[in-house]
Parts: sequence; C-alpha cells; structure tokens
Amino acid sequence: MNHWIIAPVLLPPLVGAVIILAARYQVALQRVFSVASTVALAGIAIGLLVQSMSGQIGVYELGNWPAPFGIVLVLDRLTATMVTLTALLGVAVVLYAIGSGWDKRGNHFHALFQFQLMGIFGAFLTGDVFNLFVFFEVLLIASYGLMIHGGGAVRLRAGVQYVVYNLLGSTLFLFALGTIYAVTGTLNMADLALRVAELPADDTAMIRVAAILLLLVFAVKAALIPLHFWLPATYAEAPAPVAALFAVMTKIGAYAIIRIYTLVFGPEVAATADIIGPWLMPAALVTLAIGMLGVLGATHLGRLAAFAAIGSMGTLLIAIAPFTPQATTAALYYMIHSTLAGAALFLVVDMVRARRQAEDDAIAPRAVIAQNGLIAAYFFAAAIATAGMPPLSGFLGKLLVLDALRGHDLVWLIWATILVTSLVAVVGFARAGSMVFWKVEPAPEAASPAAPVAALPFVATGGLIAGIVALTVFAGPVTAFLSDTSEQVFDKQAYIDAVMDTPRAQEAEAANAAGKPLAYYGNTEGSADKADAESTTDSQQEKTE
Amino acid sequence: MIARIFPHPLLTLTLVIVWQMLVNYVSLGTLVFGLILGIVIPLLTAPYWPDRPRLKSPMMIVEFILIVLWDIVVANIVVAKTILFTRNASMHPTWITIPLDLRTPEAITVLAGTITMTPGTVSSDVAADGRSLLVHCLNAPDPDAVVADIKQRYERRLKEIFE
Amino acid sequence: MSLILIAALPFLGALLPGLMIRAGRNACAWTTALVTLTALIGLLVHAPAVMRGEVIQYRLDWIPMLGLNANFFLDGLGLLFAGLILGIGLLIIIYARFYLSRNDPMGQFYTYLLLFQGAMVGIVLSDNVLLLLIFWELTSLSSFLLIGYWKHLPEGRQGARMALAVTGMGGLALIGGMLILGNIVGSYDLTVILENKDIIQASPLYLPALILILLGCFTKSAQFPFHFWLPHAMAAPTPVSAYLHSATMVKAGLFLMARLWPVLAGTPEWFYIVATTGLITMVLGAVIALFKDDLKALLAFSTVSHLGLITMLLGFGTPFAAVVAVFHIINHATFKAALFMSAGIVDHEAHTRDIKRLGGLRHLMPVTFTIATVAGLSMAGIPLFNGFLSKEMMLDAASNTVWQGNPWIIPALATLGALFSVAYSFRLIVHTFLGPKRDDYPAKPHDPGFGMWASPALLATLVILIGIMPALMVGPLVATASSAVIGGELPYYSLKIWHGVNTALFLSIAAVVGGLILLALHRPLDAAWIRAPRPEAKAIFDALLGAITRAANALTDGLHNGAMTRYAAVFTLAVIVAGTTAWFSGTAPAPAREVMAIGPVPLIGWFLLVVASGCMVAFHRNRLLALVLMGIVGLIVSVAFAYLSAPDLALTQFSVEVVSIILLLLALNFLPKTTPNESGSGRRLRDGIIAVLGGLAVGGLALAVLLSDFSQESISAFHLANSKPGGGGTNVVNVILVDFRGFDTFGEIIVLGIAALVIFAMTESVLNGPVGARLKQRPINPNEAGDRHPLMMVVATRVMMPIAVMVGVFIFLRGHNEPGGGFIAGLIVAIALVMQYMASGFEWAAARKRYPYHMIIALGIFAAAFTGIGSWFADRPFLTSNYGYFQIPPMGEFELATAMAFDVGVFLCVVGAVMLALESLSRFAHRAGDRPSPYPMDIDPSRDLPQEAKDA
Amino acid sequence: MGLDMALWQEITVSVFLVVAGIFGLVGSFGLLKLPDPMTRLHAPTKATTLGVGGVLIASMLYFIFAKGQISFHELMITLFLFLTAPITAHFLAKANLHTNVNRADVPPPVGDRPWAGYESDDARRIAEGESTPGA
Amino acid sequence: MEYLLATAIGVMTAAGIYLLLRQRTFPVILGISMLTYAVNLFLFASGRVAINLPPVLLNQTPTYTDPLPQALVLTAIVISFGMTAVVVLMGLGAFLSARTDHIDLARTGDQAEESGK
Amino acid sequence: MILTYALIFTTGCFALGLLMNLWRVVNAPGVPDRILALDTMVINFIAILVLYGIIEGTAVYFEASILIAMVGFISTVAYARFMLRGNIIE
Ligand code: NA
Ligand code: NA
Repeated sequence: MNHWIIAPVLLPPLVGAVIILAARYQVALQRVFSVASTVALAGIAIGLLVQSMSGQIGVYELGNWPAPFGIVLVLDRLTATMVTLTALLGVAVVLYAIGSGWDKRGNHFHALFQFQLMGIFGAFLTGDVFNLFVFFEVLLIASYGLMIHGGGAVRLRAGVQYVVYNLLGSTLFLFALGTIYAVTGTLNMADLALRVAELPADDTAMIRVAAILLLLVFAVKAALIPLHFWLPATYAEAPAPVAALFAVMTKIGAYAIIRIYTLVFGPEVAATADIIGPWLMPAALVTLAIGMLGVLGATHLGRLAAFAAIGSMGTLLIAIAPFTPQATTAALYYMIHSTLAGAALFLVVDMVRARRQAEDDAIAPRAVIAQNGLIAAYFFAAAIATAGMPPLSGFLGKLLVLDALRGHDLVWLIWATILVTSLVAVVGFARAGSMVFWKVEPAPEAASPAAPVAALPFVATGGLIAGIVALTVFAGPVTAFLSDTSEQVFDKQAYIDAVMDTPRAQEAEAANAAGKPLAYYGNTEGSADKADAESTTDSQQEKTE
Repeated sequence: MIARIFPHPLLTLTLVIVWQMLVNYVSLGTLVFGLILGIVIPLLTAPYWPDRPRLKSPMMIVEFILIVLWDIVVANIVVAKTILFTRNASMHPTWITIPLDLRTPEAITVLAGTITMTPGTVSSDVAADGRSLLVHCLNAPDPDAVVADIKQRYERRLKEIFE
Repeated sequence: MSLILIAALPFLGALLPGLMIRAGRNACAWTTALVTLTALIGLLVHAPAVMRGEVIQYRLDWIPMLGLNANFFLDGLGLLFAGLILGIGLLIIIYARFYLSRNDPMGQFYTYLLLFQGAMVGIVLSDNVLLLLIFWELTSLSSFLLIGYWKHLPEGRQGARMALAVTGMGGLALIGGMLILGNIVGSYDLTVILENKDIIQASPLYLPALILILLGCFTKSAQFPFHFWLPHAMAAPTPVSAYLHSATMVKAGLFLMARLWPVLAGTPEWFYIVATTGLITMVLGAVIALFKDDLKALLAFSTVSHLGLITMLLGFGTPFAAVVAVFHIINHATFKAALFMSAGIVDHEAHTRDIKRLGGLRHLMPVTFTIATVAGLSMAGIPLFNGFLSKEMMLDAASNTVWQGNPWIIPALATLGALFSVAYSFRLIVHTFLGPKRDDYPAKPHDPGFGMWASPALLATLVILIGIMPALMVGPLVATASSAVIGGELPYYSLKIWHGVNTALFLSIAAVVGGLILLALHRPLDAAWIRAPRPEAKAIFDALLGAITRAANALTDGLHNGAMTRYAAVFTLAVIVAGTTAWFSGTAPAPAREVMAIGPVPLIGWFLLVVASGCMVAFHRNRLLALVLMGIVGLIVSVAFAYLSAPDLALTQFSVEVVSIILLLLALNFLPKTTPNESGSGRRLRDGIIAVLGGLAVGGLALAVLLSDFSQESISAFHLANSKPGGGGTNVVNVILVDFRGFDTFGEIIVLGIAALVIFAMTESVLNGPVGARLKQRPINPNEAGDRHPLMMVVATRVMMPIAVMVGVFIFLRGHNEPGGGFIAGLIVAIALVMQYMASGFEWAAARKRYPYHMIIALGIFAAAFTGIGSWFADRPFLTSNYGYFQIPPMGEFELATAMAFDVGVFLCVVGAVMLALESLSRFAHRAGDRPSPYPMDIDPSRDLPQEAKDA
Repeated sequence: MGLDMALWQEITVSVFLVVAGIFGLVGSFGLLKLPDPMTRLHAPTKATTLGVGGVLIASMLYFIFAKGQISFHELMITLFLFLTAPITAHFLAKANLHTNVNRADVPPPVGDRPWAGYESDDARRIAEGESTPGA
Repeated sequence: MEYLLATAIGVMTAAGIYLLLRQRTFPVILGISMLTYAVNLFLFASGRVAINLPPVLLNQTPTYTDPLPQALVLTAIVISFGMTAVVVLMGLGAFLSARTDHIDLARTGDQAEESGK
Repeated sequence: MILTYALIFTTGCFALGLLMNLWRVVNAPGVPDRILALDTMVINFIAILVLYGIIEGTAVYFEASILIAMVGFISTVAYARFMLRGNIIE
C-alpha cells in the first residue's frame, strides 16, 4: 500500500508536536526539526509530482472506508503541482524566517509553520468537501498565529480583522456545506459530481445557492473583490516570511475554484451552468484593476506588495473564469509564477524594512540601506516578475492568459484591462523602486540600525527568484505538463472513476447488494461481517450479536 | 502504604458509588472497574487535596441527612406560603450572625450548604477569621430563634461527625 | 555564429563587468568591448550570405503551446540594425571608458549597457513577434536603469520613470497589436506573418492592430505626441544618450515599422497615420531644437525631428521612400552619434553644455571642433556629407506625395523642417565653436585624450566617406536592407552626390538659405520663443501622473481604510445578493416533507430563543448582560439539540458554552464593560436592514432545506448500517467521528491544539512587552471584594473534581456506544480542572500541575497520529480501525477498539488545549508583587487550631 | 410512553410531578415577586429542591414502574444539584453583599475581623501576617 | 417544528449580523458566536430533524435521525470554539496594546486612552 | 392518562418558570439578579430535560441532565466571581 500521499499531511503535525513537546524552549533545535521536515516535505512533494506525471490518479481511502462514505485523499497532477509549489515555497520561507531571525520574535513559529503546511497540503489533497473545510480551518488558525507572530498593536488589530473576516468565511463555508448535503446527501467531491449531474431539472434552486455560496467562500480565500478586504492590512502587517507563505494561501482559493467548478459544478452541468460565469469574470477584472491601482497608489512597501498580490489574483481568476483547458493551463502557469513572485516581493520588502530605522517601509527617501545594490536588484527582479514585464515568467504568464482568452466574449475588455493594469503596475513599481533605492538620503552614521549580515535571507529570496527564472527558461516543458494537468482536470469522468471505483468501493457495493455490512479490516472476502473477520485471531474473542 | 494507595479512602468510596450510579447497574466487573478508578483518580487529584478530613461519627450522618431532608420539605412549604401569600411589605427579611464552634472547613461547608438548601435561609459569608457565619433569612420575625435552631439542629451534629 | 548566440552573448556578457570591475576599470571596459566585438564578428560572418539575399535562421522551441519560440532570422534589415547596434555599441563602450568618472560605478554601467545591447539585438533578430515583444520591453527596462544611472540626480530618476511609463505604455499596446496580428494570421512567427499581407489587410482587426502597433512604435521612437520623454532621458550619461537615444533604441520603433512594412503599409490608414505623424514630428522637433540652449537637448530634439523624417518616409508607403528611410537611418546613426559624443566631450571638458556659455572652442578643442563640424554639416544636409544625400532623396520623395489631394503641403512642410534643421545645425557649430574665445568657461576646455575622441572621429570619417562615395560604402547594405523592408523588387534609385537640377535641389537650397537667415535672426526669435506661451510636456506629464497616482491612492486607501464594519457589511450584502439571485434563477419543487407538529414546550423554547436573541441585540452595549443572554441562547441551543435527537451535540454544545463563557469573562475583565453608542440612527437602520435581510435569507434557506428531501439517499445510511459491524460502536455519531471520518477529527484536534499554541504565544508576546509591564503595575481595584478563594468553593471542589473526572472517564468509555466520547470527556475534565483553578487560584493550582499542557497537546496528537499509523503495519490506510472483545475475569467482557486509542488522543488534545488557553488568559491578571498563596483557601479556621491551643 | 402501569403507580408519579411543578413554578415566581435581591435569592432553592427533586423522584419511580429498571442517574443529578446549589447561592449572596446591600445593615461577626467579603486583600495579609507568622 | 427551527435560525442569524456590524471587538465576537449557533443549527438541519430518534443503535427503533450532520456539527462546534478562543484573546491583546477596542483601524480618536475598568 | 396530564402540567409549570426567568434576566435591577435568574433557568432546563425523558420513555437524555447539573454552576460562579473580583481565576 502506498502511503506517500498522506505523508505531506502527517509529517508536519508530528514534527510540530515534537517541537512543542521536546523543543519548546530551544530555538536551535526547533530550526533543525523545521528545516529537516520542510526539506523532507519538498522531497516527498517532488516524488508525488513525479508519481502524478503518469496520469494515474492516486486515491487514498482513509480508515479503509471507500468514497463516498469515508474521506479520501486524491493525488492528480493538479494536487501534486500545488503540493510541490507549497513545499518548495515552504523551504524558502523557513530559511528566510531563520536567517532574518523572524522565528525568534515570538513563540512557536516553527510549530505553527508546520501546522500551516499541514493545513495547506490537506486542503490540496482532500477529495471531500467537509474535510476541505477542516483543513481550511487548520491552515487558517495556524495563519492567525503566524500573522500576529511578533506581536505589536497594529499587527494585533489587523490580526483581529483578519480573523473576524475569515470567521465569516468559515461560517459561510458551513452554510454552503449544509446546503450541499441537504440537496445531495453526500460530501465526497466525486460523488457530488455524480449526484449534482443527476439532479432533476425542476430542482435547481438550492444547488445553485450552494454553488454560489461555495464560490464566495473560495473567493474570500482568493481575495476576489468584493471579498478581498481582509488582504491588504493582513499582508502588509504580517511578518514577512508569513506574508510570503500567504502567497500560496490565496492560491488555495483559486485551486478550490478550479477543482469544484470543473468537477462538481462544471460548465456542462445544467443545474448550475450559468451561475459562476456572470460573476467571476467581471469581479476578477475589477480585482486586477484595484490591485494594480493599489500598487500605483501605495505609500508603503508592505501595502504595495499586498495590492500586487490582489492584482495577481485578479489575473489568475481572469484565466480561471472561462473554465476552458487552455485558459486553465495559463492560469496554472500564472499561479506558480505569482506565488513565487509574490513571496519574493514580500521577502525583499522585509529586507528593506530590516535595514531601515524602526522597520519603516514608507515609499519615501530614507538613509541608504546596507546592501542597497543587491536588494535593489532583487526588488527589480521581483517587481518585473510581479508587474508582468519581460523577460520573466510574469510576462509569459500574462501572454498565456491573453492568448488563451482570444475567443472570449469580453476579449477586448479583458485584454485592455490586463494591459493597462500592467502599465499601471510598471509605473507604480518604478516609482516605488526609484524612490526607495535611488532617492536616498545621506546616512546619518550613528543612527542607522546595524545591518543584518546573515546570508540566508539572500539565499532564500534568491532561491525564489531563481525559481522564477527556471519557470521562465523551462516554460516549454512546464506548460506542456500543465496542459496535461488541465486536461486531466477537465476529464471529470476519470476523476470520478478513480475515486468511486476502487477495489474497496466495489466491495462496498457488493456488500450493499447482498444486504450485508461491509467487511472490515482483515477480511477481503466481501460482505462478511465482523465475526468472520475475527475468527482467525485467537487472542480476541468474538462477540456474537 | 495504605495511605499512599488510598490518599482519601472516603473519596474512593464515594467514587465507587458514583461509578455504580453512572453505569446504572451493579456487577463484579463494574465494581472492580469502579474501584480501579476510585483508586486512580484520587491518586491523580491528590495534589489538590493536601489534607484529609476525618469522620468521627459516621452513624450520625444518616440522622443528619434525614433531618435535613425533612427540614427541606417543611421549609419549602413555609417559604412557598411566604412567597405566594405574604405581602412584600409585611415580610421580615433579616441578617443573622451565627457564631461557629466548628473549625474544619469541611464541617463549615456542610453547615453552610445545609442552611442554604433549606429554603428560607441562605448562608452568605464567612467571617475573615472563620468564626462566624452570615446568614440571610427570608422571613424571620425572631432571629435569635433561628440561630439557636441552626446551632442545635445542625451544628451540634456536624461537630460530632467531623470534629 | 549561431543567431541565438549573437543575441545571447550580450546577456551572458552582462555578468562579466560586475566581476571584472574588481580587476580594474580598464579590464572591465575591455571585457565589455570584447563581448560586443565577438558578437559583431559573429554577425559579420553572416554578412556575405545575407548580402547575397540569403536569410539565416535559427529555431528553438520554447513554449510551443503559446507559439512563443526562440526563433531568429537575419536578413538585410536585421543585418543593418544589428550591425549598427553592435558597431556603435562598441564605439560607445570605448568612449564611455573615458567618459565615466572614478565615482561612477562602471561595472553597473556596462552591465546595463550589455543588457540593453542584447535586448536590441534580440529585437532585430527575432523571428517571433512574442519573442520580439520580450526584447522590446527589455529595452524599456534596461534603458530605465541606464537613464536613472546617476541616481542622485532627480532629473535622472524622473526621466527614467517617464521614459519607462511612455515606452512601457507603447510596449503594452504593442503586445495587444501583436496578439491581434498573430490571431489574424494564426501564427506568431514573423516570417509567416510577413507572408500574409492580404489576410491581414482584409481583416476587420487590421485597424486596431495597426493602431496598437503604431502606438508601440511611436512611443519608442518619440513621435509626436509622445516625443516629450526623449529630451528628459538626456539626464542619462552622454554615452547612453548617444547610444540609446540617437543610434539604437529610438530606432527600434522605426525598425518595427520597417519590419512590418510589407504587411501593414500601403493602405490609406497607414499613410495618413504614419506619414502625418512623422511630418508633424519632423517639423516640430526641428523648431524646438533651434531654441534649445542645452547641447544635448538640442540634439535630442533634432533626433526627434529626424526620427519623424524617417517615420514620414516609411509612412509614404512607396518603395522609394522606404529605401530613403533605410539610407537615412544609416546616415543619422553616424552623424548623430558623433554629435552626441562631441557634445559629451564638450560637457566633459568645459563642464557645461549650455550653448550660451560656450563659443570659441574652436581654438581650444580643434579635434572636437572638426568632428562636430563634419557631423553637424551632415545633419544640416550640406553636400559632401551623407546627410545631404538622404535629405535630398527625402525631399524628392516628399515632393511626389499628395496629402488629401493637396500636392504641396508635404513638400512645403518637409522643406520647412529641413530649413530649421539647417538652422539648428549651424547654430550648434557656430555658437559652440566659432566666435571669440571666452574666459568664463566653468572649466578650462581642451581636447580630450585619443580614447575619447576616437569613436566620434571614426563616425565622422564614415560621414564623409558615405557622403562622397555612397554607393561604394553602403550601396549593397542599403539594397539588401531595403529589399527586406519592401519585401519585393527594389525601385529605381541611385546613391550619388549629384542628381541633377530637380525640385529637390531647389527645395534643398531654399532650406539652406532659409536656415542661415533663421540663424542670423536667432536672437530676436529666441526672445520671442521664450515669451511665447507653450505647453510644457514634462509639467503636464508629471501633473497627470501625479493626479492618477493620487487618485489611485485615494481610491485604494479609501476602499481599504481598515473599516472592518464596512468590510463586513459588504461581505454580508454580497452573500445575500449572490445567494438570493442564485435561488431565484433556479427552480424549486413543492415541499416534499410533512411538517412535524409543534408542541408547547418547543414553542416556549423558541420564544425564549427569539426573545433572548432580540434582547441581546437591544442590550448589547451592556457587555455582561449580552454575555449572559448569549449563554442563554447557547443553553437553549444545547437543549434543542437534545430534543432533536442529538444528545452528543447537546453535551458538546453545553460544555463548550461553559468554557467559552469563562474565557470571555476572563477577557472582559480587562475590556471596557460597556460598548459606547457610536452608531447614528441611520447606521443602525442600515445595519438592521442588512441583518433582517440576512436573517430572512438564511431562515428561508433553512426552511427550504427542512421541507425538501435528499435528491438521493444520503451516504449516512451506510454509516448507520456499518457502524456496529464495521466500526464496533453503536453510537453512530461517535463512530463517524473516530472512524468513518476520523480524519476530520484529526484535523479538528489539531485546530484546537493550534488555537492553544496561538493563545499561548500571543500571551507571551503581549505580556513580555510594555503591555505586560503596564498590567503588572496596574493599581488594585478598590472595588474588589475580599476572600479570593472561598472556603466553601474549595471544599466543594475537592469533592466535585474527582467526581467530575470520573464522569469524564465514564463519558469517554461509553462514547463509542452511547452519547459521549473523547471530546466531551476532555471538556468535562478541563472544566473540572478549571473549577480547581477558580477555587484555589491560578498559582496554587498551577504549582500542582503535573504535566505541562503543551506536552498533553503533543501527546494527544501523537496518540491520534500513531493510532492511525498503526494500521500501516497491517497494510491498511491511515486510521483504519480494529476492535475486539476481551475477557478479563473479574471485569467481564469488554470491548476495545483502536478508535478508542484515537479518542484518547482527542481527549488529551482537548484537555491540553482548553487548559493551555485558560491558563494563558489567566496570566494577564497577574500583578507584580502578588505572592502565590501557600494555602488552597484563604480562610481555614483549622489552621489556627494549634495556635489557639498555644494561647490557651 | 409505556403505559403498563397500575393506576396507583400513575397517581404516585403524577403527584410527585404536580408537586414538583408547583414548587418549581413558585420558585421562578418568587424571583419576580420578592422585593429585593437578597430575598429573591431564596426563591430558586425551591426550584432546586422540591422542584427538580420531585421531577427526579417521579422519573425514578416511572422507570421502576414502567420499565422495571432502577435508574441511579436521577440520584447523580440530585447529588450534583445539592453539591452545587449552595455554592452558587453563596457566591450570589456574596455578590449581593458586595453590590446591593448596605453594609450598615449587616450585623458584625463575633470576632474582631470583618466578614471575609469586606476584608480587602491587603487587610487580610496584614491580619494573617500577625496571626500566622509562617505566612 | 420545521418552521420554528427555520425561524430560530433566521433570528439568530439576524442578531449575529447586527452585532457583527458593531464597531467594537466584543459585540463583534458575540455576533460571530450567534452566527455560529445559527450555522450549526443549519448544518444540523441539513439532515432534516426528528424527535427521539437518536442515532444510537441500542434504542431498538427501526429508524434513526441522520447521524452524519451531527458529526459534522460536532466538528464545527469544536473548531469554532478554538477560533473563538483565539479571536477573544487577540481582541484582548489588541485592546491592551492599542488601548482601544475599535475594530476599525485608523479611526480618529483611537489614541484616546480608554479605561479597561 | 393522569400521568399524561401531570406531565403536561409540570412541563408547563417549568416552561412558564423559564419565561419568568428570562424576564428577570433582561429586566433586573442588578447583575446578581440576572445571574440568579440564569442559574434558575439552568435548573429549570434540567427539570424539562428529565420530564422529556419521561415523556419519551428514554434514558438517553440523562447524560445531558447530569452534565448540566454538574458543570452548569461553573458559569454562575464565574459570573459571580467576575462581579466580586473581576478576575475569575486568580
Ligand atoms: Na498572493
Ligand atoms: Na435556603
């Protein structure tokens, strides 16, 4: 039995538990555990990615209960891609957190970081909507802790808003799940796909409500206007490595939209056919516009990076909205890109903060910072990546998106928005960069804070930028893989078959047909009851009911 | 040795009885399991109970309980009458101070609890030196009689039981 | 050399200057020059073949899905431009070595320069429009870095941003145009596009594509009205101005127009847009140039003018004009680069570029004077210099062009442009070099060393050589390049000095004479010019950009101003609107389920709930009362769960309620006790309406749910059927929690554990900061009652706690079969512990704690995880459970299930998490000077007994 | 409900129920009717004792009569109520003493120290410092 | 019965939303708690409701209420308890650090000291 | 039959009691009165749950009653402590 699928969900909490048990007061030890775990996760993730490349969909039936009765984890190309992206980002983030000393500014950074990873991995891997909720909560609550890591009045107040907003999101999620269960009587995504497709034509109102509520839930995560309001203050106030990790949190919303609205409420499902489109594309366009205008208008680097994140989500959702394989390929490419670029941007911003007095991140002339040239170069790279300027992957991603939307009804509006907002972002980044790195004031020698000398932050940030470069250079193979990925995403029958047609599920069906309960544990004979299964073990006495 | 296994034998006994009541039937199995829990739980919670109360006259407990139950019924009727039929203006709510002869916290607690559970009186505070109990009476035209009654009916017996 | 290598060499080489600068400035410069030279040689190797008419190609798949491939091709046009870029680049590199001062970071300079060079070479060699776009935008980025190279100069920073904004805008328009073009043709390969003139020009998308592409070209080539950025880019070091803003980058727009000439030109749209723009730019640039006193500004506007001239020629759309355009590109590159470098030398030596402060330099800088004069005369279009030839041909082409049926307007304006061109060229020579020597130069000027004047001298030589024997020098090059532009037969033309007496000659003479007159009248004209009101492009641009930036800031900061109340209102409204729309756009069948009768008790419960909720809203400003009311709502909800056949939920809800209230009270101790009335009635009305709408929507949905049926049988039928045989338990809810959906539970206990960790970490960080210090020093509240740890409470707790623990064990053990389980048991035990904390105080109880709560949480996670992992050893998935019935003699038969071990994990996590959270919270109250109480209760008369005995 | 009960059994159970109902209601009514917080504190004792007590006895009897099974759970409930109700009342009385009661109306204790609720922490420390040297 | 339950859910939602829109953290937290009650009952109702049919197989009744939503609600209750605990403490920490419990950031008059008592 | 009426009567009494309690919670002169009313409510709910068990003839609801009886007072004590000292765990 292949247990690797569950490793990403299981390893982090165990390491987290070890950290709080054994290394509560030793930061050095925590770092060792955390880095080891994160690197191991990256390895596992790559292994899973390779495994997924065959096109086979891996299914892991937790508790040996087949779908839809138990919870299943599903590994296809999409989930493997997301898991790998997260794991690699995690390595950079944890290294940065250590190198910058952020992890020492409060308690439990590494434990919370591990739990955060667990939540993200779980959200990607699960094939069950309620389990998705649970992992959303895991990743959220860890993110609450990480967001306020280090404390401070402003951060705490922003943190309260973040939590309250997400509590609303979670409440909405439960409303959506209740509605879904009330209509379909199931929670498994594949089973949902089957049941929603078979809904009678005169009974669509409730499932439509469920579909739209669920979209709004994911829209909160994905920072889609008008449900994005949690983002600017949160990202701007969160500790940098956390903000960098959050770059992938918004993508969870995007992932969930892709997954659910291709598999369950796909474009061909009559009941919910026209429900997403009219909302998603316009909202995505506005999101992009607001995000990039925010970049232009930002007065602080933190806000600039946060609005850039919103803008990139706008672009991403524009690519998702048509729900076509080609556009989805573009979306996936852009998703990988914007995760790396967004994270790099936050880390660069933090490098500036760390070298300025009082961690000031105003876009205004200040005393020249240590290592100005190198950091400026990093900022330049992250900025052109984020703004979508050549030659980095942001440009390729944007071209892919533009190209994929050629046939869309709103093509002119979409193209114009993407291109004009690019210009806005370019101008905004140019203004910020020249103001921060060029227009410097002479350094008052005594007052400037001691420059951090650690190389690790540069390595971590550089790693992300190297990732962007690699994504650019190897855009061919990457897009080819992502093209296969989105093809698999749109082949919902394959997904359903993989999840619903396992040997265990066949046993359950046979048992059901025979009117007997499903054999459990050791027995593979089909519809035998528990007594038969246990008759072989002499240490355990059976109880006849 | 025994003290180490049974830091609070009375508690162990109580727990065994509680277990029986919880599982709602008596068998050897439940008894044994109840006993195990009755030993383990006091051991686990022993730090929170640094000193051990002693019962001097266990038989008196039954008598005490019966008296209290009877008093509760009687007092209930009296108080119901007071609530329903006495005008608020003609009620005589009073505070009374009961000087305590009891010295152990357990005994004082039981006394205070008893006073509260019999309708019409509520024990409200203890003096800072633990020598007096403040009781509020719903309708006590003769406060001294109440004091005497409480000391006679309850405190005397509790003194026998605990001290 | 492979084409991709030629394009890549400068990029790869860009890494070198940064490294070589450590070896010295010379090493740095020569390395850079060597890189360029290598690329140039690599290019020239292909020259013979290209001259023969061959097209060199290189193809490499990059993103086949997108049609973006690293395809390069080299034809005449590419050769011409690549040669210019690399050749002039080489000269500039040498020149810059001497131009840059010791304080300038040379490594950076050459890095940027090579990046730019690579981008330019990439543009002219690309055989894929998307690839071309990448290089195109790269030139914008690298020129941004070069213009802003002197970062201490505000003009440099502003100029860089302006250039980036304008050319970036054009670049994005170009992206749109190219995508449309590719869309029309079905390929992004240039060679394919170039073969599809008919399809393109017939397409309804031709005009949008044309406009977008021209926007890109015009901005890059500083055509009116986008010309204004170019003079401001002159804040860059002179080598940059010479290279980017005369010879190469600004020609990228011309290149692209030339490149796409075969498919885009020849239509009226093309003619009117391109020729008109070019004409206006030519005249306007020339006029302004005449009145510029800054040498570089003068040259910048003359560049604008010449770019306009070439644009106009391309716009004519005739093959002859295209040839002239190509020829003038070569000529302009030579004389203008030479002029820029000369201006740089003057600036470098005299420390000023202000013509009004110069004059008479002829005596001090004869070499520079010679070079500048040669180049200047060429710019003026004086015979024997190459500028004359192409100007002559331009006037010829112009005189044969009809604009809107008007045959003289174009020749007249073209002549006017040439006239001003003569004037400013002569002004440059006369006012800088001629006249008497002055004694007030900011520095003592003299000719620089050979290294610095070698490059312009070489160019000046070319100016003369081409001017005298054009056919020999550049004839083949012009021919191949032109045929690449035209994409067909070359028209008749001849490159020679004397074309006979024709209209062009008369126009040319008129221009020279007129120009000299203008120069003579310069002083009064200049005075008039200064007085004349005219729009200042930079001011307009700055104002516009500033306004947009401020508007963007106002919009985004205004929208995201941290007003959580608004965020929440928007959220709620969005949900209500979306949900309602979705409902009413679908169809709902008639209610399928029968309604249950309403008994009086549920009715009263409902009434209580509604009243309590309403009161909570009405009295929410009294926080304690609101909390009490919330407790009542929670109580009713718990009882409702019990009533509606959910005993497990009732137990859980009630226990959670108790813990929550303790938690909220602990917090409320430090919070204000009342909420001020801050909302006006309008605000309250608005919120009330939103609330009522939300209530209606949710209530309606709930009713719809309750009155409808599942569309198919619920999966829980399976759970009911398999709970006992498969999960070994009769409490199906518990079996679902620990077995069927144990993974949910696993996540859930992690959530609790994390919550506790977060609370702990936050408490630490708050209390270790200034807030903690403040709290420790806060005064004792005089309103506190005495008796912290009342005797009755302590005694009762001593009995209650063990019993409560026992109840917890009971609830835990029976959970698998009857209502109960690890969660509830954990909550009960936690509450029992809280009871102890409340009775005897935090310090006293915590001192008696045996295991840290962190550890209990961790052990809980381990217990749950390793129970799950245990099933791996039976080759089953995570969390597969097993159970069996055991017989131990006195205790009878009992069941053990692995799910119970999992439940132990749940139990531990709940206990640990709740206690860690409460313990953290209670630490806020710790005051400095508080001593831990040595006794479990404050009053204990039995303590006094021995004392009393002594007294007696 | 299982109705294989004799009439006398039914009547017995019913009597306990009715008595319980009356006392329970009187308790809650007292909460409304009685004049001041301290007197109101007396009212719920009825609800706890004869009110819920009567219901619990009725329930026990019912399960014995109707189902033939003795249920101890009612006893558990009673035990908990008897253990906890005095504590609650005690605390509420202290709260009343603290807020609603005029201190002058409260008679002094017999010793020289005040009622525990009226002795501040500092005063207590001083008093204990004198009486218990070890503290 | 169904009408009672649905209206109760609606009323609690309305109360929750109103409190959610207040300007101080404390009422907002109470509002979220009310929403939590409402959504838990809603989720519970998704299995439809029944009286005296607890999903405990000892009962020997032929039918049971739907156990699955109960398990889901239990999970939801516990999770929202954890969330509430965190937000309560964050609200407290924010109040103590910033000396205001305004939930809106950057309001005028935020700097004014407010008493915790 | 008698039992049925008795059950209805008693349930009605306690339900009525609940309404009175709620009135007292909302409309009380002081906080201790509210807490007292809340505490009484809890007790009345226990009675109603036990009565419900008799009506339905099931013992499944006893756990809820036991639990409420056991831990219900904690919140009352907490409120009172909050009144008395502000800090409920010290
Ligand atoms: Na992001
Ligand atoms: Na009493």
